[in-house]
Amino acid sequence: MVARGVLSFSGRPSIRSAAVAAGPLEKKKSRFAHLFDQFYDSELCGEETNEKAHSRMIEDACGLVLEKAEAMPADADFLLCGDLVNQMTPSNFAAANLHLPYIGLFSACATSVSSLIAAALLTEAGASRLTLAGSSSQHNAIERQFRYPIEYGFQKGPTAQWTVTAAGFAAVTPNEPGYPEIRHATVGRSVDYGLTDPLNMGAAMAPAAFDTLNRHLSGTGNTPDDYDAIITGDLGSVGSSLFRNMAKDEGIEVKRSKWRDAGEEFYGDDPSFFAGASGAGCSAAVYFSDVFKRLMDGEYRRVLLIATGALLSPLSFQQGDTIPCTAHSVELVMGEGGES
Amino acid sequence: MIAYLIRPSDILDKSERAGHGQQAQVRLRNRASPGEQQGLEPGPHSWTKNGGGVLKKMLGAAGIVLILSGCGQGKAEIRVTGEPDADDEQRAERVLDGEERISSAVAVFVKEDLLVGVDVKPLSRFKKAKIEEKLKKKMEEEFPERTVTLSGDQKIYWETEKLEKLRDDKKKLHDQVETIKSLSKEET
Amino acid sequence: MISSFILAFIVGGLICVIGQLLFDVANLTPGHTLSILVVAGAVLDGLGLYEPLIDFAGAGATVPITSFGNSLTHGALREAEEHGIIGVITGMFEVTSSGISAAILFGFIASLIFRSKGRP
Amino acid sequence: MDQKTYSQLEQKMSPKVPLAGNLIRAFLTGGLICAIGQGIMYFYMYFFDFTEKTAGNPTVATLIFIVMLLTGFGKYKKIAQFGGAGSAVPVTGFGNAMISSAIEHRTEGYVLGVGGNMFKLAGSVIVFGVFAAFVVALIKTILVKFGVVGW
Repeated sequence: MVARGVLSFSGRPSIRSAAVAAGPLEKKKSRFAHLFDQFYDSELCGEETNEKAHSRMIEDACGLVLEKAEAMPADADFLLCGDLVNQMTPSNFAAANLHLPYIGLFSACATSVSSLIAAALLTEAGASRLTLAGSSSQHNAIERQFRYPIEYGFQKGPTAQWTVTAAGFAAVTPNEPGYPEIRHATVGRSVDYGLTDPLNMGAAMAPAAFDTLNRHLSGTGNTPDDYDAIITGDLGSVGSSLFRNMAKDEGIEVKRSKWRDAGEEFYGDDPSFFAGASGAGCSAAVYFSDVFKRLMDGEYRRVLLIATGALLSPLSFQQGDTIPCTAHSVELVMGEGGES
Repeated sequence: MIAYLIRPSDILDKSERAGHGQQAQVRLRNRASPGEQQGLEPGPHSWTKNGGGVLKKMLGAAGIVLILSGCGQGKAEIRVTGEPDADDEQRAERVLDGEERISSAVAVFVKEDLLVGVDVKPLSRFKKAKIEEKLKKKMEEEFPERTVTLSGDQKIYWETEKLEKLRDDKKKLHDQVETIKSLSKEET
Repeated sequence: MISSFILAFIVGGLICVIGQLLFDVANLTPGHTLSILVVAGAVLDGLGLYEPLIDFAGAGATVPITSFGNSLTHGALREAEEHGIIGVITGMFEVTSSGISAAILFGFIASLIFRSKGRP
Repeated sequence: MDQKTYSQLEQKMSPKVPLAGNLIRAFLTGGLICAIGQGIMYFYMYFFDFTEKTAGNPTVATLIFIVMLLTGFGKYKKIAQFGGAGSAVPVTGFGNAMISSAIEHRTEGYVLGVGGNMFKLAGSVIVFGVFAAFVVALIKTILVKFGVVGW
């Protein structure tokens, strides 16, 4: 271990397959819709409640990932996932149906990466032959928990973000040539810059993203030029530009084309989504469709994924607390011939 | 029907102006010869029954009256109906004429009751309660033998206007006055 | 007639502009904003200003939430006028607001027939 | 970058709320709702025995009925995104708060869900309305008692 919280995986666990299930609006509006594997006709996914729909989406995404990895549910050793609903009941119920050893992880919207890190650790330790890792969010379930009832009329400002309905999962296995490998990871710190506006999450999360980027680069000794892309999770347009500015200010120069943000890109430039997408399903959906495919196609050789999460609850916000944020990063390298 | 809803101070379209102008004309006639009043048809709404022909004839006259009276400007339009005694009408007009903040008023004399619906000018309505109070006091001083009910409420005004049609039907008139009185009590 | 609509529009619109200022400039949540406006309505009635405003603007003053504070205060004051201090308390409970009853009734009916859609 | 510098940067870079536009939209939306209310009021006054004072109650109830339909069909939140306070401040916003909560918590049952959550958003308005009315009436009653003001 070079630096605190920066991990190197000498066993190079692989991401054997990845899948995304998404809601009806994502089918219509997302730029990445053509890469997703499954859609639902309604937000309720044929279930009675939003939370059940949320759970259903997780199960379906897990099924798809296993199918793509040519495996049965019984072949999986662990399920590591999380969502944003109270006590993560959607993930818990999905885990109950999948009958897999399960650890629920809460890193808010950074769970897509924190679950990958945990999966890589289990694999590295030799405890797992196949682990399902991922995260998900369902717009209605999250909105009603964190903000207002769905039908409540509330004017959102230009910094607001739109919680996506999507579940993204990946199957992590011991090293298999020809699949993206997990080389390094940085476990994020909880960073609190004293921001309090829950409708400007991007700005609150940007310092955490920067902290993790900085630590990852110094911990691994890499420079931004070593990556084909540095992809943040759901900073949105506001948070991303703050993040880039912060990095520039601290002397980390990256070409604009290498900076990507899943939240900013998710719905294209549609202004009805304000500053972009957010939610635990946002980064997972993009990482486990677009990024995975580009790695498989050889378009990317090495990428750094930095998923950010705002660790607030409606209670903490109402009690006037600030919004602590975290960011976890994982460095994926496309198989054969990587030297570092 | 529309005629009930009109006040001179409003911005009116052409057909509505006809109605208003006609009302104004009736008033002028009434004033010119108050003694003949009983013989007059209760004017304001009769044209609606007589059909379009009368309406067209009226339009020209109404237009002139309208221009002369300068829609909404000047003194209040005051009508008196019911069963007024000989000089009741002039006395009521005198009291109500002194108030510039009302655009029109209808005073109804029935038995010992005096029912007055006033239409306060839009921009003076903030002081409506005070105007009502002041006018009511004046009316009570002028007609100490009568029970005065005075209101600036639009509904009461519309209803008192309707009473003009009922001057021949005594029973209905009396009933209606009682209804309006109870309406105005509800208000407070 | 038409002037009543115009006055309702202007006065109602202006009260909403105050609300928007509380949203955007004072950075308050809808809950805080509406509570402040209700309290403002109650205070204005205590000063005897809200009833004239209703006379002036009609629905422009009765439709905004401020009128809710006004009608509550009005009920309490009316009772107080008759029964003194005790009236303030009894008046509070005698006041009925059609806004609340209607919202409860239609809210319940809505829960029977509608599901939340949740799409932009 | 320390907190202070960052918050300055954040202030500088975060897009500002379009205040002028929001105010105009709030004015138009709120004004329109009130004008519609005025129309409904005239309807009740003209066709029924309601005076200016008493027509307020059925007008408010009618507006809330309309809001129930708009909320149920998912239209009110679009009006709100456009109108901001223009749709929140009129009694329609109050109705929307209660109705949307009722619909939203339908899944938790009628007693715990609908009944228990209906006032989640609108409750504060009722609480502060009643309390403010109490305080104001009390103060005024005392002032009248001491002859400072009249009713």
